[in-house]
Amino acid sequence: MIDKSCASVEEAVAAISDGDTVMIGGFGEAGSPIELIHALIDQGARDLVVINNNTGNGRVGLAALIAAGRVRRMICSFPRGTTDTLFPELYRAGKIELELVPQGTLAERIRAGGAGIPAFYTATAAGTTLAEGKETRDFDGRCYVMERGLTADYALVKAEKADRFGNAVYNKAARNFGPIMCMAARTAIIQVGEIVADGAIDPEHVITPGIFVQHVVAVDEPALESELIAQGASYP
Amino acid sequence: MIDKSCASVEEAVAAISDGDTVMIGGFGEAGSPIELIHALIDQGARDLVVINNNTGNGRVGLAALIAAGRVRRMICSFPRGTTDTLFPELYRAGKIELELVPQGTLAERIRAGGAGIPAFYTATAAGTTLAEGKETRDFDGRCYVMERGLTADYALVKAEKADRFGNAVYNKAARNFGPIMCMAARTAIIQVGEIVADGAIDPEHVITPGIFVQHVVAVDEPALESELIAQGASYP
Amino acid sequence: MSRADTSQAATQRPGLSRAQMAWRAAQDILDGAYVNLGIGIPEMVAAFVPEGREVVYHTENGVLGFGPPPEAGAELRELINAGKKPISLKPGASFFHHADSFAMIRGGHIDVCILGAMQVAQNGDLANWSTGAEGAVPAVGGAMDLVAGAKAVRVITDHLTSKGEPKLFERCSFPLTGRGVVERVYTNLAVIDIGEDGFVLRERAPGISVDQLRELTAAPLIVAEDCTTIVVPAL
Amino acid sequence: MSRADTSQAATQRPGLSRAQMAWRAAQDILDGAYVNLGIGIPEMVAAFVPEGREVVYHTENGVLGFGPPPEAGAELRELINAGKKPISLKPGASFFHHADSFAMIRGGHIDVCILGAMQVAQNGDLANWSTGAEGAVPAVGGAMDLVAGAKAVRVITDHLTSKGEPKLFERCSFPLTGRGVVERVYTNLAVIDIGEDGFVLRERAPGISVDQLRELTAAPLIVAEDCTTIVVPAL
Repeated sequence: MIDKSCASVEEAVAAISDGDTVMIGGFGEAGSPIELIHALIDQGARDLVVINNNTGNGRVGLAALIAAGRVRRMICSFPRGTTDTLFPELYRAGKIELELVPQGTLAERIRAGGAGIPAFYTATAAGTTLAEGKETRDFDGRCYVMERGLTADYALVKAEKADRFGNAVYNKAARNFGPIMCMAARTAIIQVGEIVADGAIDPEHVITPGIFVQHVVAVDEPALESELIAQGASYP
Repeated sequence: MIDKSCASVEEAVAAISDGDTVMIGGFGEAGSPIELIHALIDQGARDLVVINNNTGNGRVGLAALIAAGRVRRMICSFPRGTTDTLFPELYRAGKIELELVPQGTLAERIRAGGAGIPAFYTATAAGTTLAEGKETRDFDGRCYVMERGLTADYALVKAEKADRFGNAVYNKAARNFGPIMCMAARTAIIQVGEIVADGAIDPEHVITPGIFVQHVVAVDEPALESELIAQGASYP
Repeated sequence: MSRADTSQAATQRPGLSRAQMAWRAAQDILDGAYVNLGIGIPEMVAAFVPEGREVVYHTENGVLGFGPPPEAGAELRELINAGKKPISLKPGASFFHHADSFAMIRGGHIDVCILGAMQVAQNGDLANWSTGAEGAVPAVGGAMDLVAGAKAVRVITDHLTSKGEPKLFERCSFPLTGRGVVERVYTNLAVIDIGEDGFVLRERAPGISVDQLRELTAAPLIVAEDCTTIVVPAL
Repeated sequence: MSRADTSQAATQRPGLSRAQMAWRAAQDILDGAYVNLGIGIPEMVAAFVPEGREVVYHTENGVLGFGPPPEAGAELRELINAGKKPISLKPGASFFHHADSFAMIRGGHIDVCILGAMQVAQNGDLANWSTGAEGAVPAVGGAMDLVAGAKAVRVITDHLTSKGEPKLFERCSFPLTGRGVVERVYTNLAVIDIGEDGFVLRERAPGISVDQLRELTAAPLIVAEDCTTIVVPAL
């Protein structure tokens, strides 16, 4: 019988290795898989390449992973929080690498990676410094930049509910990068508020089909990044 | 107020012009927008480029459009019905052009067109006759074929329900090409069993967001291709 | 920026207040348009779209059909916009993932995108993501996608920087967000189109002369034959 | 092809019946696998997967987790497979659009794809979509996507054509579906892997000798050290 559920977040992230590429879902605190990230901090893997739209906030979740020195390289579109100086300081000190990617190109590169597309062309960033060093090409008189698909060893994603097959649904704008990161990672791990019974998710409503998911772990009462930050929390 | 609904299929297809490219949804009879196609036959536009996975069945729907001599060129993956000889005869007689595209490449080209991607690479068809004349390129030691995005002037799609904004949901495997064709056409026309009130479709369950839809028309009791064929029906 | 900031700053600036700039931009949004509004003054545009026009707002993080911020206490942490601020839902809303969201942008499905600017050039080049300063940590977000993909890219910006320097140039000196993308600029002093031959002055703020605008614009200004004075309500 | 055709043909062929070929292929499908089965004999595989293994079936037109055809009268016109035949749903099913469906294929998410073949070459080349005959109307469907994308591509085919010609060659003469894609071939006479150096005979059908297989195979046959006789139930 197929059962992708794990007993704990610790078990779910146990096999992540030094040097792995890890996609982490979420946009702001919506969809941020804080418990999985904290389990990854505890687990100890380092030298990670992390793909997320941002670089986290406060000293919890992704920001805590970065603060713990576990991230060698960030691939993101906006490496700044509203008030946060963590990433800029590490970056200026040469302690972390940055690959800056326009947000839509980042999303499409992840989707391409998941869909077996090694490269595609986009008009985004054509004629800008972010296209420097990249191939460009004209199609029908317009200049496009060639961008490569992105894949990952792992994806850490937060969804609302999933079944034992890994079929998942999300909550509003917390959907964001989750579905495409599950597609693009060899091992996609989703934390969900509830693992539901067979048939509880209507096949018409499935957002991430289970084929894209390898592990599901229930986190009944996930922490909220903004609340942790308001409390001055710092992980570990 | 936004209201994309049309009073009739005739009104919905009225602006389709000679020479237009028309994507037609459906895979087998599931999702085939028969009433829209029949309205297009009545409307009279000719010299059309039609994009569909197949070439229809019997003498109704897409097969009837082809039989009526309205299609200059088919872009499809499988131009044969089980028993049908219509397309092969026209093709051998030089009366219709064919661009044969592997099914997944066809789907991805449509999706790319809708997503503003002018071209992408795929391993599908590499080293086969269907890649002849196409650019190929190695990425990480594997050969890929460059394929172009497909757009269209119109898409004719059958969905289950839609609201006045064009937000649509589908019925099971009738979803097939509908969502991506709506993305790729400048004017997407969907026939639905029912136009529902605001709020009747949960924002989490929307499959085709209304931004991709220009016209919605209610066809309460859509004909079933297989029943029409069993009846020996022929359109017009 | 909060409304408090806005009105405070507005009192120190000539011409239109920030709310008036947003109001003016809102008049150009047509019924049924799909619109993406950038963070800052552009966000204020939604409040000023004329009655009777129904507009569907898109936010990059995956929501179509959102409405104004909910009342205090009714915010949902999973219902935010690209600026990570709480939003509400209007009838006809939908959620989708990030690749689909940017397919809407890149694929030309967004009718109008309104953004802020650091610099705009007379050929429509836009710089609004980086000053290119040594040691700055670059951050771009979705700006390059929006300007490359939206059918119409419009800019709302003060005519001058806070130091009194021009923001409209023959060429941008800051790193570009996109080339030749801007079609119209709303400033506190003018409404300026990007025409074939450069900046075209369409409307002047009340009390602002063409000569003043020429002085405050670091590029030639073509005065449209039908150039008028902007008529705005007190805001 | 209908089951009636299958059993009729089976009585005229040496070695395994078509159902036995499908049975043999089914033994190699692991618990939890995501599997795409081609039209014809491959479709029969699902019926023979050993008890206790849960397999999720994918069909190109946008369904994951489907089951056998429903009883007569319970068919739904919107619930069909890529062969346009009625299917049922199993727990954990989902629907998705065509681009997502082929993203599953092209992106390497399908563990096993089982297809028919016209010709297979010793380097794993597969020809199963066209004889390349003059005047034939080409039709490819999803075959090229499947062989390029699935993690493991396996073939079920009669060892010989209906005219008694070989189907396993040094090189395919028909237009290819994909290059170097096949990993294993199940025929009525043998189970043959594509190894580094060509065809490797793993299993022979009962009563079929290596010499007979060499005669009926138009390419060298390496006999695996542990080559055994296929043990199949009567089917």
